Amino acid sequence: MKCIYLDHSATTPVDPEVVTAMNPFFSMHYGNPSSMYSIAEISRDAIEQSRSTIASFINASPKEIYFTSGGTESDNQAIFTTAQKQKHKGMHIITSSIEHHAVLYAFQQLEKEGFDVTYLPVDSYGIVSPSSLQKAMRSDTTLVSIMHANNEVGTMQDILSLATIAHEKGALFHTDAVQAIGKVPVDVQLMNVDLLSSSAHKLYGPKGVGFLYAKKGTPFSSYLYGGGQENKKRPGTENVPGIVGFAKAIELAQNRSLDDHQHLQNLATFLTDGIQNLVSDVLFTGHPTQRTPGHVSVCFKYVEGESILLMLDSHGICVSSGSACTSGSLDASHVLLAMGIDSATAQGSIRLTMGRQNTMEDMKAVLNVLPEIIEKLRKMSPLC
Amino acid sequence: MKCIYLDHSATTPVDPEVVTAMNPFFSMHYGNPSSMYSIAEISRDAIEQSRSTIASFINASPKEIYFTSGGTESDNQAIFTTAQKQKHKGMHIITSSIEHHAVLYAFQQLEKEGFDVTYLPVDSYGIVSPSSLQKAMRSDTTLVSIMHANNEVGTMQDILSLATIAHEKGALFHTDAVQAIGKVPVDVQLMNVDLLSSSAHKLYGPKGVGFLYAKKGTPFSSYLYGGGQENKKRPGTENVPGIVGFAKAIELAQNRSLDDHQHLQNLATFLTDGIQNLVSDVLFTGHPTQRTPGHVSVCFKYVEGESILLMLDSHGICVSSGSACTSGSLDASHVLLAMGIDSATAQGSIRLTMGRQNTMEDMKAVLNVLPEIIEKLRKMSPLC
Amino acid sequence: MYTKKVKDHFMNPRNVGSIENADAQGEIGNPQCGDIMHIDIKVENGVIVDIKFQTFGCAAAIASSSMVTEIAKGKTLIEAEKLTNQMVADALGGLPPAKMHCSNLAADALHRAIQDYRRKHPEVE
Amino acid sequence: MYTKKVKDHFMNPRNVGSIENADAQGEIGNPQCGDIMHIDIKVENGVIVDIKFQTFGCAAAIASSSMVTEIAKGKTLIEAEKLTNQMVADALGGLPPAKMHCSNLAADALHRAIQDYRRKHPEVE
Ligand SMILES: Cc1ncc(COP(=O)(O)O)c(C=O)c1O
Ligand SMILES: Cc1ncc(COP(=O)(O)O)c(C=O)c1O
Repeated sequence: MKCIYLDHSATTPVDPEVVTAMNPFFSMHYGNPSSMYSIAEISRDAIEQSRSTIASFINASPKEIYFTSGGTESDNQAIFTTAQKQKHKGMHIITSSIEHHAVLYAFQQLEKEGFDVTYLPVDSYGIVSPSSLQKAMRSDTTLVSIMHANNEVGTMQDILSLATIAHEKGALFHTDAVQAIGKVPVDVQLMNVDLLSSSAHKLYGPKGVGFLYAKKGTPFSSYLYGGGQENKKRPGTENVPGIVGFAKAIELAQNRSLDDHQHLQNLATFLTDGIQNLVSDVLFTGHPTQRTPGHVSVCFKYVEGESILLMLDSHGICVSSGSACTSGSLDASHVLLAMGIDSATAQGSIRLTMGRQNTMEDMKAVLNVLPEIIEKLRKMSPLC
Repeated sequence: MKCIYLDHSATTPVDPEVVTAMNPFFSMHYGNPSSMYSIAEISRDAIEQSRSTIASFINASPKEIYFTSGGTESDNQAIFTTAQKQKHKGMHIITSSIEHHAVLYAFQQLEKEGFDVTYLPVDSYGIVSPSSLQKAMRSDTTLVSIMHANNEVGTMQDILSLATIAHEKGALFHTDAVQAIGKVPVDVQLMNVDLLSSSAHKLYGPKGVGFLYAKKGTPFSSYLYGGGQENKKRPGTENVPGIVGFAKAIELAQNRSLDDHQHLQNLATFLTDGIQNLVSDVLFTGHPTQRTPGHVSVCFKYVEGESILLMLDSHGICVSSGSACTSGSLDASHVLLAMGIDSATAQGSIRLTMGRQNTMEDMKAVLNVLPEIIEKLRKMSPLC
Repeated sequence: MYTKKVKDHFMNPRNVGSIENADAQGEIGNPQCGDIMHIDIKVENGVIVDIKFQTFGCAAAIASSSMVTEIAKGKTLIEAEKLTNQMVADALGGLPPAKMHCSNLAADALHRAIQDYRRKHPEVE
Repeated sequence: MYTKKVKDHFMNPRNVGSIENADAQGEIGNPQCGDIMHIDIKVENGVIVDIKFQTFGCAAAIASSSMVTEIAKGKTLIEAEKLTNQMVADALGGLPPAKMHCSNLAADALHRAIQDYRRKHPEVE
């Protein structure tokens, strides 16, 4: 059965050009970048070339890019090490209530360690209002971390305004841009951020590699202890093929960004309109316009997300669900709840995130089966 | 120029069979293992299959294997989280003075945080004597970490004796087996260890993936915060191709272990004898027999390691050096110094670590140029 | 993740719906956890002659509801009372650990329906 | 890592060795850091007419020793005294940052040789 993959926010297929770029670094240019002999220079140069490509894509300097094992590690390093390094300045740190667990649980851990944490609320679109940040800022606030684009509902924040408020009070600003990079322009200067996290596998790069941008002079440090790699900020033998693949993925994103953007918008609009017309009692979540392209998140009342997901899967359509059942926890998505959606409705959420390869035919295929799936499940539901 | 690679302890070329095993997981079976739809099951199954392969190789149960981003992370997680989790039991922890920086710097960091650390000495062969551990053990000792095989000099410890002593006093035992796995039999039951670290790129697997073995019931925890992957012990989207490649590398090691072992021994013996016969004033370091196969480490008096390394490189021969110059620090190797070697001699150290692909011809090529290189450098040396 | 049997009962659930003039009904679950199960039964001479369910929930919840109706149909109330959630899970070839607690409550819903019946018919043994 | 010039001076060092009946000599370095440089000079009429070095150390140490001898040869003592380690590094097309402090001491060794010469020949300007 043909598979229609509509879960690009979970992960993306690695672009064949990316695989081709990585390949020589497995068995041919395998030298350890820390070694002194000439063949290792090829690995070292490849890393530095990759660093430059990525830096210029986000308007940073190469020295401000540190490679990590992924988005989770980047988020953790940014948050834990800056909070610790600024402890003498203050113990108040701020985040939003819709962060990914890689940020949220880091803050909860710091809270356990004695930090005072403010979790900013969001409005019904998932927007953190600059005025709420303004009010939360204190003289002992050292770090603000607010995600650029939300993974569940696609809402994008006004990072420049938020970062500017943080800076006015002398706090650092970190943003988790894992869901933004490759989909929308990300310019660390225009956004005025100190730290930014990214993960390659969300933009057609390989799993297991990410980067942390840290502006020159930012007080952060290595989260792991060991060798002197990555300018002493991230020990461990570098994942050379992964880093090269990440840079290639960024290069492709750069070349295709305009086309991709328009294409994804078109797909999402078509799908949204179709669902709206064909199914009753639906609630589209996230901001109507301030959102990542190709991202449709919707709650179907009276039914539960996992059931929808699995029925779509039986038709070869891959989507994800924000329901409690799929997250491994028993509570409905903390993101949807923070947006004021009641938990029964939140249980019926489905996320469809489109990618480069998707076509209008794919959208039509979804619209072809989704209404009857919802009908079938609602017939089974005691809530109808 | 043909390259004779003799630095397999730094990293290894990825075996083409490993690349072949990884390939389908980039662009074809790319599903996020945490996703619910059927295509993600392929990724999930591949991880579990890999976990089983690796577990059975070291005589562990699959649930005791946790995938990480490499040896450094495995070491850090093992050390930091067990020390913290057992803080109520005691604050005394023990390691050796010849550990890799991924272990050594973790202990130094814990020392800064208030732990009492004993760094056990080694003898002139780099052996930690069980009796010195016995003497160092206290009622408040909670963790002992001693590496299985040393990366610089190849010396292997009697892990069973050391672990047994640690257990008698109720402490956990961790071993950094990054340099042992794939070269010598590693059986966690026979060795009686609680925690063990490994990194794929040291055994013809890919860079950027490792595992931590933690015996059932061992009080350790996640070092990173985020999603619930790896049984809640290691968050972040799994590096599926990396994990699959690691398992394939382990499988190959298993199939080839006897052949590899004999081959590497032969090469090392031939090279050692040759150097001994052709060059004066040399000091072979590490234990003569209790060492990893294919590992020759030697100090050439009156000359400095980086110079030897670069001159060998100009002949297409890749080796590494324990000299201060290559490590980025100014001090000679802490391993050689701990073994009682004076710092001038330690500066002249060279490590040649052979691999599967190497031949007797390669050894002859080294012996063909090494004596004249040493002679040339000694002619330049004010110490001669 | 799910066994073939779970998938079958999820995709083709047996005894979906409600019974007009049901003799008794039982409901369990809460929307927080994302599962609500409702069971209607029709009883004749102490035997469950008809049973139907409605479930809001994940595949495990739907499949275990379907399975419990299939097992209970034709059973005496006394036999049906002995059914446990674990037996339902076993009949499905097992459920993922995360689903055992929250989504595997169909037997409890059935017991509530039987309780309801006994309350209304205290004369039945 | 190293420039072409460094590699050239390392692989083909100029003026290696010692001078019999040298007029003066200078040495700098320590075995801890792994670099020791020794320079012999022969001086005629205030001009360095011959210069040789011996160095225990890495490629940067050897190359900067070689380079300093090449620059100093034929220079007056006064000119040679103005040579700095930085100038030697520049003449080599630069050195890696890690090597600037420890391995780039050849000009200092030369200065010590000149000092030694001046001590022995206080009459020379
Ligand atoms: C917003 C966000 N942050 C962080 C992460 C973590 O990235 P990774 O799984 O690559 O560690 C993800 C994806 O899982 C994400 O969507
Ligand atoms: C003994 C030892 N431990 C730990 C490591 C760290 O492994 P990695 O570089 O894969 O993080 C290495 C290799 O660099 C090693 O040789």
